[in-house]
Amino acid sequence: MLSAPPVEAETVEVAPIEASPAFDVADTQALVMSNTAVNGEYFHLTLAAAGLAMNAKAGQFFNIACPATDKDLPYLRRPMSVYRVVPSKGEIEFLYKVTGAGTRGLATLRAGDSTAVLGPLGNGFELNPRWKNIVVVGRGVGLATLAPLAEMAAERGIKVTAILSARSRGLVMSVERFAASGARVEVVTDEDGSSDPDNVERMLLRLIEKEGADAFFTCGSNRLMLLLKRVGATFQIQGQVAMEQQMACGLGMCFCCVRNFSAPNGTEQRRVCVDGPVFPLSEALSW
Amino acid sequence: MLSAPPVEAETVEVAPIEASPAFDVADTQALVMSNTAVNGEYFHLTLAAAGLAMNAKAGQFFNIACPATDKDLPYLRRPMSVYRVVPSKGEIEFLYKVTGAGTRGLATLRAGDSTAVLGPLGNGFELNPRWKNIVVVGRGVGLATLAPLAEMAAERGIKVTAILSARSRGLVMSVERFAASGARVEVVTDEDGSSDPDNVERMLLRLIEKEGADAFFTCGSNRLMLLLKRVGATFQIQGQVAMEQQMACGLGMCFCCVRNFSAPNGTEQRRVCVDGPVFPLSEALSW
Amino acid sequence: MVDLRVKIGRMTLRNPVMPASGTFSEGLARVFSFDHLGAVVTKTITAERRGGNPTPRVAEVGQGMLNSIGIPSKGVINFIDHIMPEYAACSAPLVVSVSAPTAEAFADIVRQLNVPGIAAIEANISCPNIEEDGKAFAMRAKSTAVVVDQLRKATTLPLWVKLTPNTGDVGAVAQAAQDNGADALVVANTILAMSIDTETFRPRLGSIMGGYSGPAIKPIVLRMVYQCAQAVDIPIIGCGGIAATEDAVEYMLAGAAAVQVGTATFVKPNAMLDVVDGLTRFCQRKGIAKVSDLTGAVLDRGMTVDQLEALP
Amino acid sequence: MVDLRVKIGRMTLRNPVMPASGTFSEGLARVFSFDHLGAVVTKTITAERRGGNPTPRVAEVGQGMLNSIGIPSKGVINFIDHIMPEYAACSAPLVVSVSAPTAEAFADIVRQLNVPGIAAIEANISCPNIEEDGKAFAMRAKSTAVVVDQLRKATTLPLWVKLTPNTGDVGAVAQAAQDNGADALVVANTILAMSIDTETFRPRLGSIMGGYSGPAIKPIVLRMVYQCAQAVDIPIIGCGGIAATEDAVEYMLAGAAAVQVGTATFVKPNAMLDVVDGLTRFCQRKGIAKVSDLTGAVLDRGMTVDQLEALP
Ligand SMILES: Cc1cc2nc3c(=O)[nH]c(=O)nc-3n(C[C@H](O)[C@H](O)[C@H](O)COP(=O)(O)OP(=O)(O)OC[C@H]3O[C@@H](n4cnc5c(N)ncnc54)[C@H](O)[C@@H]3O)c2cc1C
Ligand SMILES: Cc1cc2nc3c(=O)[nH]c(=O)nc-3n(C[C@H](O)[C@H](O)[C@H](O)COP(=O)(O)OP(=O)(O)OC[C@H]3O[C@@H](n4cnc5c(N)ncnc54)[C@H](O)[C@@H]3O)c2cc1C
Ligand SMILES: Cc1cc2nc3c(=O)[nH]c(=O)nc-3n(C[C@H](O)[C@H](O)[C@H](O)COP(=O)(O)O)c2cc1C
Ligand SMILES: Cc1cc2nc3c(=O)[nH]c(=O)nc-3n(C[C@H](O)[C@H](O)[C@H](O)COP(=O)(O)O)c2cc1C
Ligand code: FES
Ligand code: FES
Repeated sequence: MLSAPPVEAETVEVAPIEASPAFDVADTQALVMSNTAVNGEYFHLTLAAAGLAMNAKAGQFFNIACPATDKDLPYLRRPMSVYRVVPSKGEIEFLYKVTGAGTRGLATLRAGDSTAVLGPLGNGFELNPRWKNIVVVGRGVGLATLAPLAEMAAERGIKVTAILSARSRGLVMSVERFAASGARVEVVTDEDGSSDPDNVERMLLRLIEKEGADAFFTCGSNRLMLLLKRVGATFQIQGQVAMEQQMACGLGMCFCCVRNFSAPNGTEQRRVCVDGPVFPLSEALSW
Repeated sequence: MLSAPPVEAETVEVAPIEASPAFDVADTQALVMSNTAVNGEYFHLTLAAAGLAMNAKAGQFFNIACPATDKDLPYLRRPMSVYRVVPSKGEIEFLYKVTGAGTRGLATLRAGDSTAVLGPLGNGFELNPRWKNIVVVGRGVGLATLAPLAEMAAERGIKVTAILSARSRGLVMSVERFAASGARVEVVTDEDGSSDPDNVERMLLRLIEKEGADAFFTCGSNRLMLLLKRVGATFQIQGQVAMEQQMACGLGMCFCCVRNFSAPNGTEQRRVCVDGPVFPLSEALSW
Repeated sequence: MVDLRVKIGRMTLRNPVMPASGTFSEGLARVFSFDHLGAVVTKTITAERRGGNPTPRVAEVGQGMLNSIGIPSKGVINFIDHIMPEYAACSAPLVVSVSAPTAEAFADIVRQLNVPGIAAIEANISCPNIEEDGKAFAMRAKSTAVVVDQLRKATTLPLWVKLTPNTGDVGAVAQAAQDNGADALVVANTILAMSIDTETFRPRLGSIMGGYSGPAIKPIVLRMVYQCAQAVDIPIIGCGGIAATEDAVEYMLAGAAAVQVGTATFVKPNAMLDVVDGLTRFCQRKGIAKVSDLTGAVLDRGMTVDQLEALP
Repeated sequence: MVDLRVKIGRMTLRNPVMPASGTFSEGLARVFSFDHLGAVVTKTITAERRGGNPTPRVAEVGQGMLNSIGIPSKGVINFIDHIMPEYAACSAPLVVSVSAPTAEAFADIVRQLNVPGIAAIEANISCPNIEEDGKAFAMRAKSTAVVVDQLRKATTLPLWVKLTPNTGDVGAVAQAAQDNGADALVVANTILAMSIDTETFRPRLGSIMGGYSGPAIKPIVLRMVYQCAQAVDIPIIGCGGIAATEDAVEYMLAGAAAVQVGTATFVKPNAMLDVVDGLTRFCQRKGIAKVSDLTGAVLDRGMTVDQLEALP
């Protein structure tokens, strides 16, 4: 076992949303450029959405209207993390898993259709320019949220190690994309047992020992979040977690999306849509 | 003015629906073969619907499920008259006018889609084998209902004169089809004033004088129905009218579709879906 | 095999699926055989001949419809002489829905229906009580108690009492029905509603207001079934917006012993059969041997309705 | 130009469109300027700090949603010190929604809100009255009368009273509010409803039941607005399922002087602006000079609600 390293953790200042930043959220109809199946479960959606949408950054999300189908009449919009922004083309991409009424509807979109999107919403990931190494641990659809973070880090010269977890190799998303950004990628799966938290913990400890880690980032798994919280606390490595909660408005109006967080005096409810979806790992609680 | 002709009107026995004829109505998913715009307002829908649907005859209808669209979520089915049955291909055709939520939804159907249909429903037109000449007077979408009647009459060697009324020449439906069945076709329009009831009455009187008329058939216009009722009463020419009323079930269950009819003791409510939609002209009342 | 039988008081139904009153008639026999149903329920009949409401009697509203059919009826004699024989060959028990404007008239019609071939009476007490202020009997516990008491004395047939959702206190009404001898409750009738054509400025129903039914009302009536299940011990038959197997399951979980399918039959004439088949498949998949095990099986233990917050 | 102004008692609003309480907050200022609205209405506040309900707090059901937010509140002091200043620059009048568990506590909070910058009070009396049996004040005329009377004595601000649809007698409740000094009525809050997950058998809301809102409830609440308009003379603000111009027109025809848009804003954040613009276009097309001419303009003359048949 390693003992905690002597480096002192730095606090990242997550900028609070200003009271009423004028009209920085677009409510617009976006043209579908493509919408293709990535594997049996995931779809990749590209929308033309110039303007405000281009300001979107890793960890932020859009609230997307999902078409009605023969079987489903989704009523509320569905929050979807920004998977990629391509300013040169005025395009924004999403990666989603077909699960229920909304995503089944989304999957029927064809190039040339359009759908309503609201965003960018929420607070994205924050990177401290002084960081050298960060560790990104994600699972399932959480990888959609983390993928653009790897590129953001690369642009700022921060080295990324990505531990990508999934049920099976075939279902690990975005390996190439993480790799292309320069990240070192480790794939762990349920299939070969490598995704077991104990094993991931061993990997983390090795990493910390070898080159240190300035911050942890995670999304998509409660077990992995708890692991990172614990390891982070032990080694005083701060972190950020992107959380999910059922939403209606995405704008802080309805209070549907609250979760409990640890606060100086006990726990406190915060709205995932405006207070997050990215929260300090140390304050996030099990879900 | 003509006086009433001496011929005695024959009573057509419209066969009552048997109490529970076993399963003569199909509830089935039908494949769309084509669905094309006929002009600015009308669409022509062809469905593959072998089986019971092939028993459909002129004047009967189907209750058709209409797809949801971006803007409309039609809930109830929409009744549509049988426009043509092609037993050799197992196909059934409809002609409809795009008016509201349901027909806007129908208009989005593409070849290869499928939709649920229930039918054949209601009582169709009846032809007495002893008849020689009938006069068919229709307007607007009512022509969809009357077109197959002309062919049915031709098959039985009954001569048909069709007076087809519309706002303008461009909107008269099915002229060729009536003509191809051997019917003599007269087109009257609002545009040139020829559709005026007074003019149609003059045409009818001429017809009756020249070759007589054994029965009148009409659909689609209250004014024309009243005219035929009056002329028919004067000359003791019986007739049949296909009526419309808002429906829910189409099967006689909900009692939504009632209209008033004259009955031996005053007026009586009847269900358009099962007691009609074809009724004796003499019993039909203004709507 | 899954056991689909359910008990409603002393009756055992082949399965828990039946039509809702007024949304079913002999016409449906042209689509499928009624032998597949748990029971058949007639359109409400009255003692005398009645006309029904002006047209339009139907308006489509979202995922549902408004109707103002009223209760056109050819009277009880016509029913016994002409309608009942049509159901004679059907193996499903015949439940006859009745209505009347006073408690006494209710008792009268029920007495007339004391004939062989009728398996149960469904008292549609959602109709107005003309002796009080014209409000439906089932809007208040007191008027419910009076009419159910009279009905109970008038018949030995199983007595189902159909409640209205247009009340602020369905639990108390349910209890009044139970306390005065109802064998089962049907929850519920349509919700009073309205629609106006914004082009013509005219109400879309000939009688201005009408009853709202279909999928849109399901969450409201489901809540009432749950409330009634906590208030009474007699079986509850859930009715409101059921269109598919999951809807029937949802009602049973909330406390219903059986279900009635109404408006869905207009849109999908085979809806009832689909639910019967679907219940078998659902129970098989979930490893449930008897469909009746679903009744009241909602996992609400440890959860509480926050009295202070349930109503925003 | 179409005159969009409407009068609510002694207030004149720029146009008849405003948000429904709890479906609106400063966050929407990131999408459009509140200066376009007839008024702004806050989320309900209480005297004390409150937590709100367990999650999940939202469930999508058909064309609508269930919520069990409850009334989380940071208290009235926090509201005056921190929330009110955020609306200071906004030209639309600020309506503050309040709630309390007793009539006295209601009066108390209203007294504390007697500060400049508040244009009117909206009393959310759909919340439970803990002094009686926990039923919402607005479920009965008597408890409505008591609480409105106290509120009236406690403030000189315009007093809007928000009713609940979970009552069997909204007309009588409306009249009780008017008789005890309400300046306007808001009709109505959400409808109590429920949904169960048929896979997990668990209620889909953490607090089992919740409030149903959105397009699905429109025909029900519209009927209540029509009934209230016949029962009272004070202005009615319609609220329930309004998502587009035609919905607002429908409510005004039924008798509403103004409208509140709730859930639709979650689905279409610009819904309120669309309705404002749409009302101008609608009136232009119809040759209507003043939008207020729509109020109560339904063409129901000569039509009657058949008391005997309206409820099937
Ligand atoms: C900030 C945020 C970002 C997200 N990003 C992505 C993404 O990039 N890709 C992706 O596939 N999914 C993402 N999700 C989950 C997504 O919003 C959908 O909820 C989920 O895909 C299932 O929706 P559905 O309509 O198919 O399922 P349904 O079962 O029809 O959903 C019913 C309701 O539950 C909600 N719901 C269901 N699952 C979740 C969930 N995991 N989190 C929150 N609400 C849920 C839905 O939004 C909807 O309101 C994100 C959620 C949040 C909160
Ligand atoms: C027996 C019968 C046969 C019909 N045959 C045809 C046909 O062959 N071609 C055709 O175009 N139309 C036909 N109609 C009318 C058709 O059913 C539709 O109602 C009409 O096309 C408008 O529907 P919508 O959904 O587009 O309009 P909406 O305005 O959305 O309709 C709303 C409601 O009103 C009803 N409705 C509207 N117009 C009528 C109408 N004229 N008659 C009855 N109900 C109406 C609809 O069915 C629906 O329930 C027939 C009607 C009946 C009763
Ligand atoms: C057209 C129509 C007619 C109805 N007639 C009656 C009736 O005669 N008696 C009765 O008790 N309920 C009647 N109802 C109510 C239904 O039985 C049922 O309670 C209601 O529609 C809710 O169920 P659903 O949503 O499945 O339709 C009628 C409903 C409809 C739609
Ligand atoms: C998420 C949510 C929160 C709500 N909170 C409140 C509230 O705090 N106070 C209140 O009076 N009504 C509240 N309501 C009810 C709405 O103000 C409105 O009366 C109801 O939603 C019906 O309107 P709609 O169908 O347009 O949403 C809330 C509704 C929703 C959906
Ligand atoms: S989704 Fe509405 S407050 Fe977060
Ligand atoms: S449409 Fe149902 S009875 Fe005619």
